[in-house]
Amino acid sequence: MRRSTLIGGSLVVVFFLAAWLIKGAGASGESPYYSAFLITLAAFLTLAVFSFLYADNPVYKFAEHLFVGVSAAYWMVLGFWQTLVPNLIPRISRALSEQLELEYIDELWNVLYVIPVVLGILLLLRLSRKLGWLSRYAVAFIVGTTAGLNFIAYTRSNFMAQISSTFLPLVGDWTSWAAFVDNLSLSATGPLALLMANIVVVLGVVCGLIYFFFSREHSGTFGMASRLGIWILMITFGASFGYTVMGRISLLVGRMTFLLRDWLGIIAS
Amino acid sequence: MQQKHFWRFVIGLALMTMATALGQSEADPPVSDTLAVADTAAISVPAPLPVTNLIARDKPNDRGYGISLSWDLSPDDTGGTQSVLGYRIMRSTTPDGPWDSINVAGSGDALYDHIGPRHEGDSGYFPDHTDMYYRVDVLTADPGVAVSSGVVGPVQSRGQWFNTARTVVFLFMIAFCGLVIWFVTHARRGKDLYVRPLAGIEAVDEAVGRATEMGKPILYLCGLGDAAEVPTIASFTILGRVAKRVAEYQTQIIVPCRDPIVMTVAQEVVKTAYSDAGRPDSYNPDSVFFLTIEQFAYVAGVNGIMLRDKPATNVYMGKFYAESLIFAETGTMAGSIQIAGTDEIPQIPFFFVACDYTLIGEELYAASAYLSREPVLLGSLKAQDYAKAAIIVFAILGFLATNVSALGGPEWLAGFVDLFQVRE
Amino acid sequence: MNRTLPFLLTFIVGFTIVIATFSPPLDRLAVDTAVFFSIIAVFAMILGGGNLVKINLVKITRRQRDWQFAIVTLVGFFFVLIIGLFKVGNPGGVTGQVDAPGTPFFDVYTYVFVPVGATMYSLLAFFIASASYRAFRAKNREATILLIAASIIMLGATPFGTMLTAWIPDSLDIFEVPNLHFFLMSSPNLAGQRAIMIGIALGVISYSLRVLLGVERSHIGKDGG
Amino acid sequence: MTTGVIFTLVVIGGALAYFAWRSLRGKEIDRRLIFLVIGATVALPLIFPLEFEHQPSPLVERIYERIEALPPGSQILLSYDFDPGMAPEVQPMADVITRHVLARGHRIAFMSLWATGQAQLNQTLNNVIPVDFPEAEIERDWVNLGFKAGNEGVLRVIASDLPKMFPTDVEGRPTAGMPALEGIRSAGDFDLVISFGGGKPGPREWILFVADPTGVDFAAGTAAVSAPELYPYYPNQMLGLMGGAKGAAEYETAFMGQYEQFADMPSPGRRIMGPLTMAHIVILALIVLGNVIYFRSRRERGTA
Repeated sequence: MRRSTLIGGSLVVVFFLAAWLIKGAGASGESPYYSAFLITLAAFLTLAVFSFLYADNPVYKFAEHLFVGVSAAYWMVLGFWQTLVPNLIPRISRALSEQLELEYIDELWNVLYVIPVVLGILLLLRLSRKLGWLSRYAVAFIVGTTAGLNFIAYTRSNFMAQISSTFLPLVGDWTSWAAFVDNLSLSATGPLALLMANIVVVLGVVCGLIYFFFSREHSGTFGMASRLGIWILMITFGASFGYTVMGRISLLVGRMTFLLRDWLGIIAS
Repeated sequence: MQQKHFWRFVIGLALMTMATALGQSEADPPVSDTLAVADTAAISVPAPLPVTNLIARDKPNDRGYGISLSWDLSPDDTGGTQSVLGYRIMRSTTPDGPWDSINVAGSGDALYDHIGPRHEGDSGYFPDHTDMYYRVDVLTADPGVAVSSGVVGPVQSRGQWFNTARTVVFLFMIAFCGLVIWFVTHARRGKDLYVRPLAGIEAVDEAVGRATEMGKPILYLCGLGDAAEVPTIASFTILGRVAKRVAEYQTQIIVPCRDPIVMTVAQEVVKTAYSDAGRPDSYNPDSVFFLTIEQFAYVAGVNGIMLRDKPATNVYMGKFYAESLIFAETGTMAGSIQIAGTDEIPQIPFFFVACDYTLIGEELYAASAYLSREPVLLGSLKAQDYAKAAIIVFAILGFLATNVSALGGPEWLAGFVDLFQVRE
Repeated sequence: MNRTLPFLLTFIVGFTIVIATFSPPLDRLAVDTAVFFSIIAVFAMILGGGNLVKINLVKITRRQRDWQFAIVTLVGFFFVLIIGLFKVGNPGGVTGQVDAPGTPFFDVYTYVFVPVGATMYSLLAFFIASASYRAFRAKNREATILLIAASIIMLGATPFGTMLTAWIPDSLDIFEVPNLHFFLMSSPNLAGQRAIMIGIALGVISYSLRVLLGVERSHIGKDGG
Repeated sequence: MTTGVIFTLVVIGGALAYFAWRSLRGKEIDRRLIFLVIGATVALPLIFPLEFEHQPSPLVERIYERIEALPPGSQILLSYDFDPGMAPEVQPMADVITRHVLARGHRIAFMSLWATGQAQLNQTLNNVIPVDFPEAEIERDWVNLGFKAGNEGVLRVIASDLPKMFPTDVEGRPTAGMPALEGIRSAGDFDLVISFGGGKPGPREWILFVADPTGVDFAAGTAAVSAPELYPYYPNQMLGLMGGAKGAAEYETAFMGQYEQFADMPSPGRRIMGPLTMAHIVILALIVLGNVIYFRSRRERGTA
């Protein structure tokens, strides 16, 4: 077992070394071997992840663990340079601002910026067993802010706005019954299609809500409405399924394009 | 206990009502001047007709430093000689000038909000509570030809304490708060509030038993949301129940977390559950741990655990994104029983087909209320149900009102429909 | 005491934001709170990194399973952290854009982060295919509806669906796959999504309210540490 | 039809026939074989391209028309809220919208709520602007505000006060006085805001914390996965939606059809559609096959 791992591993290494050298020899530009190395590295990692499809293996684990470390550091670095530095330094230190060529913002309330720093440091105390409890102040701030923001935003956008969006007209431009009946056809742009579409929306919203009604047994008329509700929900989930398939395939096309175009050069750009 | 919360709320309410009253008392009548005087100096293209009906008023629902202007277009803008290129907004502190040019509005525009800087010393500083006069000049291709409207004013800018555009949201908020407090209070008094049974929840106990028989651990995921999110909170409640059962049966639980804060809360929850089950010593702090914050690195980590430890049961409760399918698929490969619940709609179909039980959206919250029998959760669930009933009624009424008024019904019906427009 | 002070903080911060929504002059307070929130969010990222290091160090010192890979994680972490925080090889020096093209930091993103991260997602294409064959069953009426809707949506998302029903005359074109697709998406799907959305919104609102009123304190932990 | 396309169809058809034959005889199919077939289904149409016509759907058309209708010089905020895992679907939308916006003479402010979004933004800045719009000037025609941590916190701030969150651009230049941000006090002052994303924070958070409170016109380009759940916001809270590769391909078609100078631009969205079509057919066939077996076995059990 050990031995086969070793042989397999060396074969993989030799393969990608060869791929690098071939790619480098064929490349142009300032440092062909460096850019060829990067492309080969990316191809190696891509295939390493794909190897998970065969079975979990050390090469996949290597890529997985590397990614864990790289991604945590990546977000940290970006957070530091894009938010902490430009939004905090110009308010707490003139000297540091000058050093980083940032414009010092001279405001009376700058002293308040001590609050997020202190809370942030308290949050970091979570790493300590003894002082970990202090981090609950930072968590309290985070939770309070999110609760306040969500309270209003969800009330307005996902609740009230959704009610008014359900006030749908059954007919587009109403003139008369005669005109309405004349135009009835099974055309996608016709009035019948609009009528059906809007009735389905109103009925669907009402019955869907009934399905999510927990204080009553779903029986009788109520149960029928709830039944209709779950059917509407099933169409919703079907739509979700279809779109998700589309999304996943698109990603695979993206990776295949990388392998076939950028690495192997089989297809033109 | 509930008294204290109630008063906390009442004080908040009173403060807001005061703010409303203050806001209304400050409403200002608009100042208007329909008289237009043409300034006929140096004409080389025919002078267009001036704008009429210029109105300047304090910009409503702002924090000051704003004046709203509106006017009727010059007849030569869209019609007539069509010589109008734009409208220059002019302002002065006296009716006779000197005039400052503020900005130019394009042809066809009949509205302009003049919002000035708030700090003294900034150019164009705009003090509140100071008389201002406005005039709008019609501009043409010839810079020499500009026709002025009459001067309107004085007008003052000021801030409003209550944003009346948001009154409906405010009222709903109050009504819903009332419902929640009412039902929570009722639940606390020991009223039995009915919740219809949910199939996915009964399965949990059975699954823990199975894990014990097999001598394999239970994998519990709190999802990828942060600790403040509702589904994560619901997940904590269900985790508490599962962990308690696990402690009673002396099985093992594994809770890999994607968020450090979630991890801390989950640790707390599991620890408490072990104490409640009377086995605080069996609690292993390493059973709840942080993996990584990056979505797919986390998935890869959990995948690894599933394939290596082959848990008897996987429970997925909380916020899940793209990884739901991989979890469910890998879980199937590992031969685990799977119970899922999430409010992430795109993931429900996958849980639905690959898992043994699935809680759809809100059923997750209901499950958490049902399990804990906690008055707060049950009361909230009731309040939500009533709010839903109210929506069904409003939706049907609004729908009828829209259609009746479209067919020529009375005007107040349209007013009712407009009441629900909350987008600004 | 241990829980009252944090609760007070939650209460003050949350209600400031709520009240500021309705009172324009207080808007500034909400804005400042949100700026603080952003800054603390960075500390949360740092905490994430710190936790990662802690966990992996434990893994290595205790020689837990796969501890060798913990070294890979740590090497990757510190390598990116150092080239990122010190802007190693950045043409703009310490004031340059941290991920400017040509820097090692940029290269690590493009040639390590992207291939692994993107390929992880694309694995799902394979898993969906096998789940379709093995698991996606029309077990009951609900699942059948789900399946049929999914099929129409999938056909309608491709030009193949258009070709399939192009023969249908204009007066009946509501039955053409692209139109059925549009109808399913913008009527039943919209209705179902809206019903779910309203329900979830109510859940979020009542939860937020409970947090603000202090009835819900699970995030702060139990009394006494 | 070229030999390549025929070859593709034969391979895929053959594989499906084999699956059908095996499963109707009651034999298992190794999931790795299914994996292999899906891989081939995606790879072959890339090597031997399949070309299709696309008709923009109403939700995509409305975004296109809005950008057309805005007077030149309008200010548009584009937010890159995605990561490499969504990039194949979303990056093509972001790129084609950037082209369209600059070709119409509008001004762009780029920003990101995801750390990875800033890196994806670099792709547009390196591959689109210098190639197609060499005359476009930073600060005048576009500005890169970069990534900010804090999700809805960031959105709450910029809904009231954009410079407070973005005192500088990504390279540390003060944003005050930049022509691209002229007159912008809050995100509500833009003529149009488009968020490209699909996770959290993404288009939904933009609607909740920016579009609804400020009333700014908002559109979204989203990964297919989260497209269906954004429909309830249309049309009142969101003027248009591009969902997945289909949305990208439709927008590319609309844009390339009208702007002749871009008729030959890379169109990664359209490139996806060939393999996507084949893969959808294969997956549908697999579902049908799986269910045929399921019902057969159920009937057998029923009669036995």
